[in-house]
Amino acid sequence: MADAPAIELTGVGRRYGERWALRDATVTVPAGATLVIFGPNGAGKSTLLRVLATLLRPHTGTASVLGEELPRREWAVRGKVGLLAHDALLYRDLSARENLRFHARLHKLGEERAEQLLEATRLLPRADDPVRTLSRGLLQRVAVCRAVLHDPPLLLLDEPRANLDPAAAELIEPLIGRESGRTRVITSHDPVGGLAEADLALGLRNGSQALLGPTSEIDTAAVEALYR
Amino acid sequence: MNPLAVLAAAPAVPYDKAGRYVAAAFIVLFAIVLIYVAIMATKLQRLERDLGDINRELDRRQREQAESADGVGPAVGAATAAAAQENAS
Amino acid sequence: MHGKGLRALTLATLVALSATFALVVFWAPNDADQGFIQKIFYLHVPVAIITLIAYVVAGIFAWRQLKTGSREWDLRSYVVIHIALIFNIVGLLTGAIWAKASWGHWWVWDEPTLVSFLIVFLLYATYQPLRFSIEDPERQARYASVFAIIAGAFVPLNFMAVRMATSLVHPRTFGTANGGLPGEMMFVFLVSIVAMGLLFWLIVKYEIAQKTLTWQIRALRRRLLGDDAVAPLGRSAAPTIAPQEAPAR
Amino acid sequence: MSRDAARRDAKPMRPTMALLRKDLLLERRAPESIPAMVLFSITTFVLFHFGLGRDEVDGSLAAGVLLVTILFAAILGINRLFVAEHEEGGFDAVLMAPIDRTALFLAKGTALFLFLTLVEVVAVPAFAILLLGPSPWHGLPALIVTLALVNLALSSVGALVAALAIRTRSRDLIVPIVTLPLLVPALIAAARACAPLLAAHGDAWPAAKWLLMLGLYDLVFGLLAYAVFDFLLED
Repeated sequence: MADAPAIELTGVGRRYGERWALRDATVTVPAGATLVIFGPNGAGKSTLLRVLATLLRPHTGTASVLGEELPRREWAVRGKVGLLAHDALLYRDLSARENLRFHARLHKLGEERAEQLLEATRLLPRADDPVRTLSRGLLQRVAVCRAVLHDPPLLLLDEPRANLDPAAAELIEPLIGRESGRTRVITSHDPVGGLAEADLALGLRNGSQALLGPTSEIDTAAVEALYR
Repeated sequence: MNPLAVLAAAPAVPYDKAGRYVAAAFIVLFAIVLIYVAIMATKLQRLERDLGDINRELDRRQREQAESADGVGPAVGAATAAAAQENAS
Repeated sequence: MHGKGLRALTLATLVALSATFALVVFWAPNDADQGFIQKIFYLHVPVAIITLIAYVVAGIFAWRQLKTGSREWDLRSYVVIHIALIFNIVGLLTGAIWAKASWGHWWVWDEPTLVSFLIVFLLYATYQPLRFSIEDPERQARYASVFAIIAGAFVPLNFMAVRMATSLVHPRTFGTANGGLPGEMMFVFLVSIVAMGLLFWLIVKYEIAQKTLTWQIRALRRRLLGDDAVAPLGRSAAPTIAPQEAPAR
Repeated sequence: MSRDAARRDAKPMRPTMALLRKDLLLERRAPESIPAMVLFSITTFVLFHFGLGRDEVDGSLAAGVLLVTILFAAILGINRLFVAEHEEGGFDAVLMAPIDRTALFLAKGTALFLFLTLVEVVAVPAFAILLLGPSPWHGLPALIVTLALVNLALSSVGALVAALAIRTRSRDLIVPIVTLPLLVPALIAAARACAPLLAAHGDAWPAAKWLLMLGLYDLVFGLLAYAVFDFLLED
């Protein structure tokens, strides 16, 4: 199974009413590799992430994530995917610790894992304050902890470094960076940083695939063209 | 026989209060069916209009195609003729 | 496709409705207690029965929709509920007329059928607003199906509860102590049920045929004139995309 | 196949408890639903006093006032039931967890049941003091049983409608207009059951048929809601 691709999409499409949010996405991501998705707002980046996260069912094509076919075996994928979305996906009136413990219980994990992550991201001093009192940067750190809590082999990151100062970004690097050893799918608006971080790049425009290839063969001008 | 005579001869329709109520009940049904038919008619009209649009558009395209075919037609014919000659020689 | 058999069905409905009308007016005997007024019964009760059956059938269609994910079933469920609502209104109006004629009031609370009908109507009247408040057609279909299933189960339960709570003081023509319906009345009643059933089925078929046609023409326009030439669909309570476009699961 | 088996074996109890604990913790940390429902109930009793122009009510009038008030108060709770999930995007995080999704239904239903019970612990005595003429003591055990059955009906229908309405555009409109007619059979049975309990010389127990009717309602809608709940969550 180690050699099997982590993500295999063939002609995946998703429609909202008559409008196609995503059309004919065909990508293969090997296990352990990083895919970066570029595209203007509304190009289908989030839709693609949500399909991979089993939150949306594809309307066309076949999708397989971590060797399991979607949507037929989506329950087998759940619990193996970590999603860091725009929203923190945290309960604002609970503290960071309570939030993480709650998710640990949902994933049938012990509470040590939550403590360990709080410590690694230096959140312990604020761990018992309601997350609504945290700054955007701190909140993002808690969100990262939540996303990697169950040590998922596949990470879906929606602009993970927004709102983070360089020090904080460095702090979470071992969790969501390349050295975490996870397969990663990242959305980004930053051509230089995005290309540097990934092995594969996918460009979306109006829901269609406009660019695909190894990052070594793609220059930033091609990515910038997507936004024009 | 005159159909009105049948109605007049019908013993079952009393022209009193009761008759009016029963008539009212049936009129409710028929009125609602009629309203439905009227709504359906307007929907059909819209369908007809849309179909007409599509037909006109198709006509226009066919005409355009025919016109462009008139312009290109002889040239194509000449080309094939030339090719045939080439083959023959 | 959906127009197949429409002519035969229309003719059958016409014949059955005329037969019902003629039988009710000229042939059915006057009721001993209520006299001529009782003839509203041949209209009111069949409409009521068809409405109830339709609501339950819509629930079953909705269940099929959830199981298969096919928008075709959503369309059927939607149209059946839509028409059943109209029949429901007919039932309420004729019931009110009957109440006024028999007991002197436009509304009586101790007539369980009428009261249940009002409650069921109030519930199903929320079906369209519910659909209208959901934009994504797939989600709209699923949520509407969940509603239709719950409401379909609600109908018989509600009847039971209202029936239990009502003291039966008014004469009930159907299955009362004085021994059911005389044969002639029963015959007219059955003919009327058939007629109302045919009418219901016919309208449902018309409606489905019309909706499918609209979709096909819309799809044709999109293909011919391009996506931009066709105004985007606004929010709609009705199912909005052609079933053949629906995703296969 | 082993995973299929594992999925079938997955008990919804553990995640249900986790979700329920989280909901109770949230309500304790930022009390919203329960205080609002209690205040609403007591205000409504005051309104009934002036609206009816009576100092005391008993029998079926008392049953009606009490149950309709509880029903309306429940609407407030139903409206709030999934708000925490909806506003924080917590829905997604829960949906991505390897849990049986009906656990969400069970947890929300249980939470609503507990909220309603707590509200009634305050609202029913308040009703007895403010409005009720006869002494409530003789019918109290039966009243508790009836209210428990009512709460069950409210929480199963409420959890379903709350999930249905939360992702529509006008949830605060959809919740009452869908829930209220759905609850009519339960209200009929409960009001008939409570009427003698709140009457001056009424029976200490209602006729069994009303409790049976309530029980049947709970059973049918509980099972149905449980069966169709999943379809509200998959997109």
